[in-house]
Amino acid sequence: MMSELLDRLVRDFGVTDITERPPAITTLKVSKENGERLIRELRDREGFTHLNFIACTDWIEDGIFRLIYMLHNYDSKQNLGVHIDIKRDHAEMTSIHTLWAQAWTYQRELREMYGIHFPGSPRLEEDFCLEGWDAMPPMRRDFDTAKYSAERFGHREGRVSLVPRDHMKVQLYPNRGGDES
Amino acid sequence: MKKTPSTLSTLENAGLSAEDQLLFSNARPRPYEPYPIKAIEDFANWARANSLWILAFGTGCCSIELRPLMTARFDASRFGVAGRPTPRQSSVFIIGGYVSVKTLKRIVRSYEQMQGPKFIIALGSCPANGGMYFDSYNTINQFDLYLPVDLYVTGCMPRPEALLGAILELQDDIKAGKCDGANRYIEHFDEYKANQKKVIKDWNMPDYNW
Amino acid sequence: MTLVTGHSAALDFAQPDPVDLSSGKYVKLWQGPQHPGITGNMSLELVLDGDTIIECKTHVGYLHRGFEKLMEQRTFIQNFTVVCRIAVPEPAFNEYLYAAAIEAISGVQSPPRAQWLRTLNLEMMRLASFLMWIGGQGGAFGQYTVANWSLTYRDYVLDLFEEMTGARIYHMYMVPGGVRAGLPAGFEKRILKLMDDTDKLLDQIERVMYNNVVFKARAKGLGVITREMVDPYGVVGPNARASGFRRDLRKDEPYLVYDQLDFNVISGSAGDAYERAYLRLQETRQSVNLIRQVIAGAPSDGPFQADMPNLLHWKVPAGETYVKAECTRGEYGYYMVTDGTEIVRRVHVRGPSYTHAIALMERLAVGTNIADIAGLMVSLHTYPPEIER
Amino acid sequence: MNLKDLLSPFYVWQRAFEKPYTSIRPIQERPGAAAYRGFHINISEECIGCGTCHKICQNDAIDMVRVETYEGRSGDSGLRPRFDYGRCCWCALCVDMCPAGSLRMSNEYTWITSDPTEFHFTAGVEHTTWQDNPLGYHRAEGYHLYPPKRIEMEMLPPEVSVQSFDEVVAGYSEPQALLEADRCIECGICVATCPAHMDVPDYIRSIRDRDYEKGLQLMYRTNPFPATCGRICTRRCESVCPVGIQGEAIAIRWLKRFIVDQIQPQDYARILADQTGNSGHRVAIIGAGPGGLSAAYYLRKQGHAVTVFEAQASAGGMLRYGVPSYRLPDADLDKDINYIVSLGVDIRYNTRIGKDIRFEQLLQDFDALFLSTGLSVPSSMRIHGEEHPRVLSGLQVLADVASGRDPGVGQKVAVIGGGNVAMDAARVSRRLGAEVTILYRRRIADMPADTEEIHESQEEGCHIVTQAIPVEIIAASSPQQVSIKWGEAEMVQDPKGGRPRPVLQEDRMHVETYDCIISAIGQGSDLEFLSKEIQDQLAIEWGKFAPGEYQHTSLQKVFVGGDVANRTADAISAIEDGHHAARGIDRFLNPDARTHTDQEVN
Amino acid sequence: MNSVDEILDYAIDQEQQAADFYADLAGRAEKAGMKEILLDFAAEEQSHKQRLLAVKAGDHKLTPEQQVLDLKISDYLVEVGASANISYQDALIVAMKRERAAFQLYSDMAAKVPEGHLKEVLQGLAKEEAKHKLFFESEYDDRVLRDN
Repeated sequence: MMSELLDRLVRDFGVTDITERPPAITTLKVSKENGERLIRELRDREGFTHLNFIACTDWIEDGIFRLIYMLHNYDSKQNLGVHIDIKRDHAEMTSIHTLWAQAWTYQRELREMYGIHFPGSPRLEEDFCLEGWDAMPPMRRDFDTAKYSAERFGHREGRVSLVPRDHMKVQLYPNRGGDES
Repeated sequence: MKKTPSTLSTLENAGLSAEDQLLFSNARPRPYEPYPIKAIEDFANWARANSLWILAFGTGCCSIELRPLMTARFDASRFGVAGRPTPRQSSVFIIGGYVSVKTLKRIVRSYEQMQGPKFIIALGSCPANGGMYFDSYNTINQFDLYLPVDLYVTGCMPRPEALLGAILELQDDIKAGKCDGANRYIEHFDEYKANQKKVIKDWNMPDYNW
Repeated sequence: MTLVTGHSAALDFAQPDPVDLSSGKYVKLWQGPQHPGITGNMSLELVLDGDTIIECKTHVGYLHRGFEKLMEQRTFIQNFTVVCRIAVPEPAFNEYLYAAAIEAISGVQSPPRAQWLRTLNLEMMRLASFLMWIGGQGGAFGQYTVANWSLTYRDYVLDLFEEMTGARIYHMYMVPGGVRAGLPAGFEKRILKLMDDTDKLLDQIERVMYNNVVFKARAKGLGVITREMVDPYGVVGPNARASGFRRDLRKDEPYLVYDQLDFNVISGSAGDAYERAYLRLQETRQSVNLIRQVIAGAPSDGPFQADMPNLLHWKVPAGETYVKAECTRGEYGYYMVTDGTEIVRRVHVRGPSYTHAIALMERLAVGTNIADIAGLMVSLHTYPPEIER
Repeated sequence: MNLKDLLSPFYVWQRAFEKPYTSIRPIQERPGAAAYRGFHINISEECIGCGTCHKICQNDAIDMVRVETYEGRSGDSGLRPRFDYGRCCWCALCVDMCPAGSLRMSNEYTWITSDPTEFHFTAGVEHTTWQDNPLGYHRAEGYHLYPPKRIEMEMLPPEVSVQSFDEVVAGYSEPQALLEADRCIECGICVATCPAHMDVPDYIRSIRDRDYEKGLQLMYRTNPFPATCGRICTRRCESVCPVGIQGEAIAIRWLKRFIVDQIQPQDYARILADQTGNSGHRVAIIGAGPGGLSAAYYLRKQGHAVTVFEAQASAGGMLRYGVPSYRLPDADLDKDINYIVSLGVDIRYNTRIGKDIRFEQLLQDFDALFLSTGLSVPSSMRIHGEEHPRVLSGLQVLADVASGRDPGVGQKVAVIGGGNVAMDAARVSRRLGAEVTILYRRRIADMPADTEEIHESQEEGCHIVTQAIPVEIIAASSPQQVSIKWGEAEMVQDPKGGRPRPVLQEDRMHVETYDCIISAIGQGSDLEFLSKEIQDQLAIEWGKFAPGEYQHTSLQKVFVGGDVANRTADAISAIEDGHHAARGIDRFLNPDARTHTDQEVN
Repeated sequence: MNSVDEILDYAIDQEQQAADFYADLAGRAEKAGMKEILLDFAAEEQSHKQRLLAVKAGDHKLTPEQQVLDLKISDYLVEVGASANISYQDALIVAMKRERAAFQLYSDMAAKVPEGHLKEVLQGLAKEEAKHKLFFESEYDDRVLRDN
């Protein structure tokens, strides 16, 4: 049954990269343009009535954000992950807040954590978890949280740690071993 | 009895809108001055030590151990400890572990609303040196930069017994007149405020919450 | 009483127009984050008409620690200690799901004994969590005696956790590949004794709290989730079961050893706070029963950890997975993406409170009496730390 | 609403008569559980300061700090973990990971202070009330964060290996090597112990990254004999490997070998890309063993012209003439040597200093000299009848076999000695078809030979007779045979301490006849090529040189190294001597230029 | 030689002779390293002599009853000559052999005299020499037989 469905999705929505993943999910990829339509179809026609979550993975090396919409069909107990790649430098996606009540919350989160825009999504510009945030969206891969924390919050002074291997070299054989080149 | 320092200047309250400026006091806080007669002060400290009312504001993970502490098994009530829903009635603020920037703002506000003498117990690693979240972009690493801490309790999280131990220790310290955190805050008010404002970016409240 | 604004129908997700406060007819009230009626730290921005709520906005983020970011800084084994902190009152599910996600991607199979011990740990967690929730629900309706009982019993469960895992709250027991230790000597005897006592306690709680006329009067009809609302609002777990759905991941998509245990999915129909509360009481009993079954079925020897590579620099192969488990509040899930390095690429934690405490809460609060808001919130059983992570 | 509902709350009263839940003295009466994860305990004596706890700690809660008491211990960095309880989350990963097993946790948990900087302590060094607490968390049996067992090495079965001189050890396959390399915890304790200070953790990491070319480059930084050392190194690194404390040490030697085996000789030049300039200086090296050639390699990289004088017909020294090919095949030795030679090293074979060229001549002709002549004179037992023609020296037997000559050991052989030469001579004799008895004056545990070699020779059918002291060699009835008289020994503890000494039991003597007796009780240096005056200037102790820092001697130009100048007398030490001498020679030749490649003390 | 003092004088003289022997050898030794070692040997003999002088003066008592470990190493080694280019191994053999000969001498003499103080002194001297022998044999065991 699943294969029939997938065949149809390939035909009608041009989905690609269909992958079975352990323990029991299927992921597929669809274009940004067909995304909202596909998800609506899955919810209304195919019984994927449950939206588990919306999340995003930053593939900075490819210049994309990969959105994942995880859907579940309670009757057939199928899990379907819909991947939608959007450009990092033009991070925008169609809002699905009319499909599920919790969708706009996820979209608010993605807006705050990744800077992805969802036109029309309610309360999108409100602070979600952060307050008065003045740096790059923190979940982006190029945001260095350790550096930010050290600069803004500091650490208690008085701690020094030595590296055993380097310490032993200094103590026991300073002029030997691999030469630095 | 208490005299107002003559050098008292006013607070700027720059974070408030013009109309809100009118709603809040701009007076600087004053330190608590002990009763001139030692016996009276000692008696007051004895009374304070035996009625530690904790502000019911669980600020992080560690506050989950406050519930066992307050219920039948550990029964903190017998040590004169009670939870209060409002800062106005509380004398002890328990910082329950990590403090996010957003919570820090509420902590500062709640703390300032508490009536002196007031005390802060910080639980766990996080307030001491960042703990598990030392590299998090949203939690502060040294709580004592922002508010004065009277006692630290180690653990992640500290058990109710450790918490009880801290309360007993706090009682002893209060009776000995050693807990001067609140006065430290007033004396170094500008430093604390600067540290608070360094991390709380949308400062839209009065500089001191009377 | 008529609503001046707000949702026209249950399934209209559009945001209500903001209430015009300038009329002076309505009062805006902030509840939390410093408020005893709120579980964890959340705040509700309420607009009241008299003592009736006409608008509710939730504000979260007071407990945001950036876990998902922190996990992208740490190795796989290091994260094992981090994840339990995501849901403070119920950390074990995080541990299990984190381990399960890694095991799914890497193909590591935890040995049978580890699976039984994990099940035991999870059911003990469920029991402890429900006992805490009972205390919270009792407290929200002014019944502090019950809270004193149930929290004490929760503490007894924590004592057992301490023996089993070495810690009361953050057990850090379910390591990827298995668990960290077997059961200490005499553990079975002690837990069975506690289960007998807990049964008696639950009977007493039912009598004192659930039959209490005040509790009934306040909880019945409060915060009704209709059958139609369940899927569109992403309602799961006891909240969905109380509205008539027989959905339980332990049965529907069995994990660990749940397919070898004998239990039925409990469901109700009324969908109100009382139904949810009563359903949770039954599930607490069910959990006691499951613990007895696990103790009887768990093998007492054999390995409890799979043969693992060196976890200090383990490179989990590139992959992606979503694993889920039925926690006390419903579907708890871990979505994980790995890229073949020593550090995870992305973890998304799906906590049931995310939907219950925001979209659902904002909807259900409308029309509720201000005095019942804490009771409503508790009856949805939400944990803010898992919302904002 | 019914009456029952109205009355039900009053059931709470039924509990009024029950025993209260409340813990009367909670702080005193509730210690943590037996396995509670409380405050840290470190047994500092057992700790080796490997820093693995620091590495696994996700909270950066552990610092490694100097504790002077423990500095200078073998296999110990002298550092100890210092905990920051402003960071710790009591996960006990440090305990689980601790390879020494010195770290655990007590079940104590209360620490209250007004000063947050107090939460720093060096467990086991600073006094804590919980250090001696027997309860608390420790790693459970059967739970590991890294595999404690080594990947077993495939070897020829002894009944097959004894048939030929084929290499006994198969070498790891790639999957095996990856698994074994994975076990490394990268502490780097081994680096200090390795005489050549090879970058062990780094080249093991290169295996995990499957970047074998990088691995080769890393090895050549400190050792131009990786193919050789990958087979026959005495691997002191493994003896201090922390993983070996509670499990089996990482097979560092086999991993080194694995990397070299992955690379073809013709690719060396491309991968290593060694630059050899021309400094205008000429250096003579006496002895083409590991020490001499190691010096040659690094001197060539520094741009000096190198001439090596070798008495034998081939290069390699003991590696070629002392180590049998079933342990080190010629092809692998040649892999190392050929690469060194390919950098433009001029080797003069069959040239014996003192006979073909005078040492003084070299002193005159070259800018610097490196002596690495090794130990080539077999020690004498000094017992009666030793000069019997059927008493052979172990070194000679090995050299004969290496050169393709038949040493003529016969069918029944006795080997005297317990070192590697004795084991090799015995195993070579087995391969030549002889029945072999090894006579050793002490116990097996006292044998200086590698335990593996002892084990393998036993497997191959060598009969080891321990506590057997030879007292006399007696001519046998046939000139092709020889008899040995030996007495049993009792091990007696010397009251002054030290290892027990064997005492001959004169009432328990044996006489046995063999086709030959191979004496392999050690070897000494041959310094006859040096004139008395020069010997007097070179500070020779116990027949060995005593070089200074940078391997120099009191003769300005002369540097020494290898077995003839160190106490350990193994290949890896010789290699390091050569490397270090090259540094010394470079400093000597370029006293002003800061081209020295050695790292200054920072 | 039948009085105790005579015996002791003889023994002291013997130690002096041994010291002279090593000093002489050291003077002729070709290798600088061996020179030092032989001088060490001479010093060792001098210390033996001092000990016996102390015995004679009554400051120190011989202990004929004590057990001395006999490693029996020198017993089976060949005699070596004391040449100028003597090796360390051979020097040790020479020393062991000398101590062994002295030990034998005193033992034999002790066997011939009747029970009494004299016999005890001779036995005590034999034990002294046995200790000296052990000193050199231990050195041999540690150095020469190190790898064996």
